[in-house]
Amino acid sequence: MALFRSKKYFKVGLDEKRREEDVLWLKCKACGQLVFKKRVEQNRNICPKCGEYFFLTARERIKLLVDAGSFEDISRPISAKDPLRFVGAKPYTQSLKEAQEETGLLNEIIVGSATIEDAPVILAVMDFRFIGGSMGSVMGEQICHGIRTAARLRRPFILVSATGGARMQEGILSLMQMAKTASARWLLEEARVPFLSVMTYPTTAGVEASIASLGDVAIAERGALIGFAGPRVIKETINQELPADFQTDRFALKHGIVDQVVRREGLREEIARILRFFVSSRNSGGRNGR
Amino acid sequence: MALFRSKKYFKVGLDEKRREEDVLWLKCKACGQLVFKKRVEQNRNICPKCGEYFFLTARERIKLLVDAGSFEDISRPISAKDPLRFVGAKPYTQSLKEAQEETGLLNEIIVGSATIEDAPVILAVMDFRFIGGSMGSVMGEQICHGIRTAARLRRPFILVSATGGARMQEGILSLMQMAKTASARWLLEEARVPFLSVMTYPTTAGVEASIASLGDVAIAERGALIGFAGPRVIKETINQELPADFQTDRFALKHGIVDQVVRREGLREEIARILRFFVSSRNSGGRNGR
Amino acid sequence: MAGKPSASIHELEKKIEELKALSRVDGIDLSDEISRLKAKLETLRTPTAPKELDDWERVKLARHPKRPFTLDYLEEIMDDFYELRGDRLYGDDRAIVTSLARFEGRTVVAIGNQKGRTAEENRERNFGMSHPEGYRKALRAMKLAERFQFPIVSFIDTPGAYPGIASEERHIGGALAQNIYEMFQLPVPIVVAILGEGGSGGALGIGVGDRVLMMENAIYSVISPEGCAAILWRDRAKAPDAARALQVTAERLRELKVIDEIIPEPPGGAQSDYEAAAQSLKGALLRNLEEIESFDTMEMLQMRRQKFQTMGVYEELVEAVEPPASSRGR
Amino acid sequence: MAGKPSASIHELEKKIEELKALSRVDGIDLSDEISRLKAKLETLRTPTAPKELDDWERVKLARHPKRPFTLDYLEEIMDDFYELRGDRLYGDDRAIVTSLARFEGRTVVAIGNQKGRTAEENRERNFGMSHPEGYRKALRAMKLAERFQFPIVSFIDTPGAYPGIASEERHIGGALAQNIYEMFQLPVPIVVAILGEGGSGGALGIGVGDRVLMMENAIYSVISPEGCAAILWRDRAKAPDAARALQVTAERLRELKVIDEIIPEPPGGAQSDYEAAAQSLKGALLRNLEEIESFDTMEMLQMRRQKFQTMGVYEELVEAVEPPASSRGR
Ligand SMILES: [Zn+2]
Ligand SMILES: [Zn+2]
Repeated sequence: MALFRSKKYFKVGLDEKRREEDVLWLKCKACGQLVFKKRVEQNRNICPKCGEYFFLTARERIKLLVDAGSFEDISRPISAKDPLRFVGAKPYTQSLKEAQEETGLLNEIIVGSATIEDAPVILAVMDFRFIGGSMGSVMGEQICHGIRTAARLRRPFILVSATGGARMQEGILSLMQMAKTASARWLLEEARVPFLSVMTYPTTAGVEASIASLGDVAIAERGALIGFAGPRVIKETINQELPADFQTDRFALKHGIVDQVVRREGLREEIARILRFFVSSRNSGGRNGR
Repeated sequence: MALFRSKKYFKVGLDEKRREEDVLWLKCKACGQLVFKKRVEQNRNICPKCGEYFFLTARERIKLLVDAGSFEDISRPISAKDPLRFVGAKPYTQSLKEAQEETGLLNEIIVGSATIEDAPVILAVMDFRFIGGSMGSVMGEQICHGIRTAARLRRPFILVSATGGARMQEGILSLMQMAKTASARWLLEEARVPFLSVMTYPTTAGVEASIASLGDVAIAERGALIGFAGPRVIKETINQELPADFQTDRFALKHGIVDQVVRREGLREEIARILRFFVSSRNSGGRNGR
Repeated sequence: MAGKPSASIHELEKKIEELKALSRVDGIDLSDEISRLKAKLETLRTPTAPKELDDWERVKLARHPKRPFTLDYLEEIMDDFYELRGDRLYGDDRAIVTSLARFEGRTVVAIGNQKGRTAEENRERNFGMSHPEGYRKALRAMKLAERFQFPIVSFIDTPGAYPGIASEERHIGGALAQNIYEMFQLPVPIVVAILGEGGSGGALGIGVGDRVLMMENAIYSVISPEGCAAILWRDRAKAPDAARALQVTAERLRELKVIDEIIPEPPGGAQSDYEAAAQSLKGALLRNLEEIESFDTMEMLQMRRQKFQTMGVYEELVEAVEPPASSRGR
Repeated sequence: MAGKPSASIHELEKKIEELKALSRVDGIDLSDEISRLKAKLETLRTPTAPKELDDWERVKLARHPKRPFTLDYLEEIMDDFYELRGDRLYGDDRAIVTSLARFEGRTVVAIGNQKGRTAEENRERNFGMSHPEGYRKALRAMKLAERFQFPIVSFIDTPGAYPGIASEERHIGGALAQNIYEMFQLPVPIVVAILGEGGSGGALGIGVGDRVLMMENAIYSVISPEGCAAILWRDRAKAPDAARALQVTAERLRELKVIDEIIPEPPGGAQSDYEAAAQSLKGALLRNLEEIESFDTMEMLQMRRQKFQTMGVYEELVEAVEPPASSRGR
């Protein structure tokens, strides 16, 4: 659910109004400075002036992570339905259409095969722009498809989360995606295939409380927001201020939720390094010495 | 180790000097009143005036728990050696001899078979008088013997702890009894035989940090002291006062360490009730209705 | 039992039968008394006709503080039950109850969210909202069930997991994820029954089973109608609209194949007759449990996974070309 | 590396060799320089002669802050290691390190107590004394090892589990018991090495293995000599007497069959030459690991249990009449 659509949580995002193809300059919301768009893009969507991270789209994220030219989109050819004929402030079908037009994506998640520093992987990457990267029936099925593929091919599975949680416009069916994805996780365990969960800003609610928290290794991108209940809900419940580091990457590390916090610049190398512990050991019992 | 031999922790015990066979009256340390010894004994070693519990010897505890006439001592015929030729304030051999003379017991633990409300069980019961009920090689072996027997006969195993922890006079060998007893616990799991841990005053240190904390169900006798590090050690370390309920039965319940706190008067019935959930289900899949 | 209505439908029916018998045997004229009771019974039976309630009224009924809670049902249904407390890690969360229970000749592990009725009870039970230690206690009890091959029955009745600082510090998301995952691995039958309020991840955290049943007037939702309204309409007062949009009723969930069976409640709702509601629940539990017990363990686990694997609705854009999940290798 | 001696034995030896080579090749007279270094080497080698140290001096040496700690050894021994942090339940205890590591061509899970040297490090590492979350982190890492069939190497160097209120509140006794129990069930090789201080239950909580090795100058004890003295003599100053009475040295533990092997340290002790100490440890780890890897898993678990089942010394009062543990039924 799009709990994080308040201004506060978009502070690190780009000014949306100015973000059209023909715009050359962007205004960073963190430092307020105008930055040359191409420079930002070349800089992994990190502000060259202040170092703040901007959102990455799924495609940008994939480009950042995998070996150039190695990516193949293996997403299932499915798209969202409107099983509840849900009408909130606007109809779900309209939200979907707008999201598709805005992002150029069919769905909120892309599943693909690629190599990372030459190691073959299956990865599933969410796009927060698409209705808050929320998990409905499509994301549930795509994640399971990624898991099934990874288990079958015995390739590490990498999930990169950027999501506000369950997609409430699909009602109870979105809740059930938590169970669906968690049940598929067994296939990886059974096949002894590693599962690396990469949590970015934000990884919350229904996704955090299911598949994203079930990694063999979990890493947070610096600046990630990780938690179950949204800060607003908690503030309303307890009626007091939240700690400054609440649900931040540091909070997650301190409270034993993730193994490491990783800078965006080093993410690809870090993932490759982690995978080597699992991959090179496949032919184990080996004592090839130094 | 006899961490609890300070006056403070003997406050609920009987006045030792007066506790000889020919004494008719006892003075309760809790309420200070003189009470008729026979009445105390008939009252499960509970002060008839103030309700405070006095220590139970292993034999008294067994009498309290099992069906009259059902107990058979199956302890292994072994006794402590002095592998370290340990000399502290006095030689270990002397401590052993004194404990044997004081208690009339060969060791600090009795293992037996019995029935509790007609359910056959194997139980192992510690005697705190015997060098603080501390666990050396003998207790380790006796507990494992009880576990092996229970697993073989498929009878529930009940461990009643009253112990200050490991027996330091046996040095590292006493530490190894934690591993020895914990490794035997597997036999019960394998045979699907229930293990009920009954924690009394005190259940601490090496025993608490091994076999006593591995029960399928754990209950504390009212007034129990349950913990790993002794209060004195902790006070020295942190240099501040401990909470009033620290390591008490209520503390253990609140912090999820035991399933229930049970009054001494109801202990036998409670154990019988717990066992029925396990025993009657043996012939399961049964649907004998009401 | 606190909050139990003074005269339940079941009790009234029994009383009427007694009076009838008395008139027959002793020849006393009790027709006035009987008519009075019958009238009372009628009013008890008709004050609310659930089928005609709108969705928002259903939400309110599902949350009704006089509805029977987990412990009320356990007392009615189980021949004996013994509470298992504590997670052995951190604490004993009173908002979840876990127990050994005797159910129709077999031992089961019974777990459930537990709400309170009085202010004091709610302080203890935290309004049925658990911290991580509650879910970890439940997992401990379920692992005990695995060790002794006891079936598991799980009762859901919670607004959700507790949204608070302490919950997040102790990784509530991880606790829920772990439970959901582990419930797919437990090689014993699991029957889940949603008693009143099935609130989001906090419900699902003890909500994976071979069968998921639902009391007629219970609700089950991904988010509270109030929460949904606050996000989508930016106005909590739109909760009734959100309730309709979210489609949280038992009938609708049955159509969506998220639940397997609707358990009928006595006329007027479960709160009007605890015993009748409990008997209805008991029958459904027993029947489902016996069906699951007839399966081989591997088959049961396979079906449990398959059941949730097929949940969700989406559009296939091309003819299915993907090999089925069970096939291996390329 | 903080605290590493400026010139280690190994470095000196290398330097001498280099100078010798240089004199040979270039014909330069470096004999003065070489003699000077040789003298230095001699003093480095002889300041302490461990075999002749009394037990209390051994205790002090085992606790020496300049001795290599777990992370020092990991850096020397492992081709790469990646720290795994957090127990996924409560926190990340910095007094225990858990990691994935590459060890001679295989991935292992390496865990170990971690002390600090500076005041700041010790604040972070809590003097190597863990709370329950440290042991639970270790268990999580060991379960990961099980899932991927990685062998486990465990390094012990702790005064003990932390004796504090928070430890007790989170059931430190249960955490230790659980680890000890689980380590008997893990179907992967486990090699334990006691590096410095093996303190009581806090050491055993990561100390169950197929092989338990011990650095020459390490100690392993059921209670600290100070604690023992406080209880038995009511005087902590009697710690040296207690150390003698408790018999905590590697040689004695080998005789008592509590450890399998003593790992030689470089002359003067491990602190005088990190690299030599690490190579010595590495060789012993590798040899033992390879031996265990040659066993079938069931056999390995059986041997691991048997190993600890037979620990302890007691007197048989009559001829053994009990049937062996493996026989069943009566
Ligand atoms: Zn900027
Ligand atoms: Zn008294």
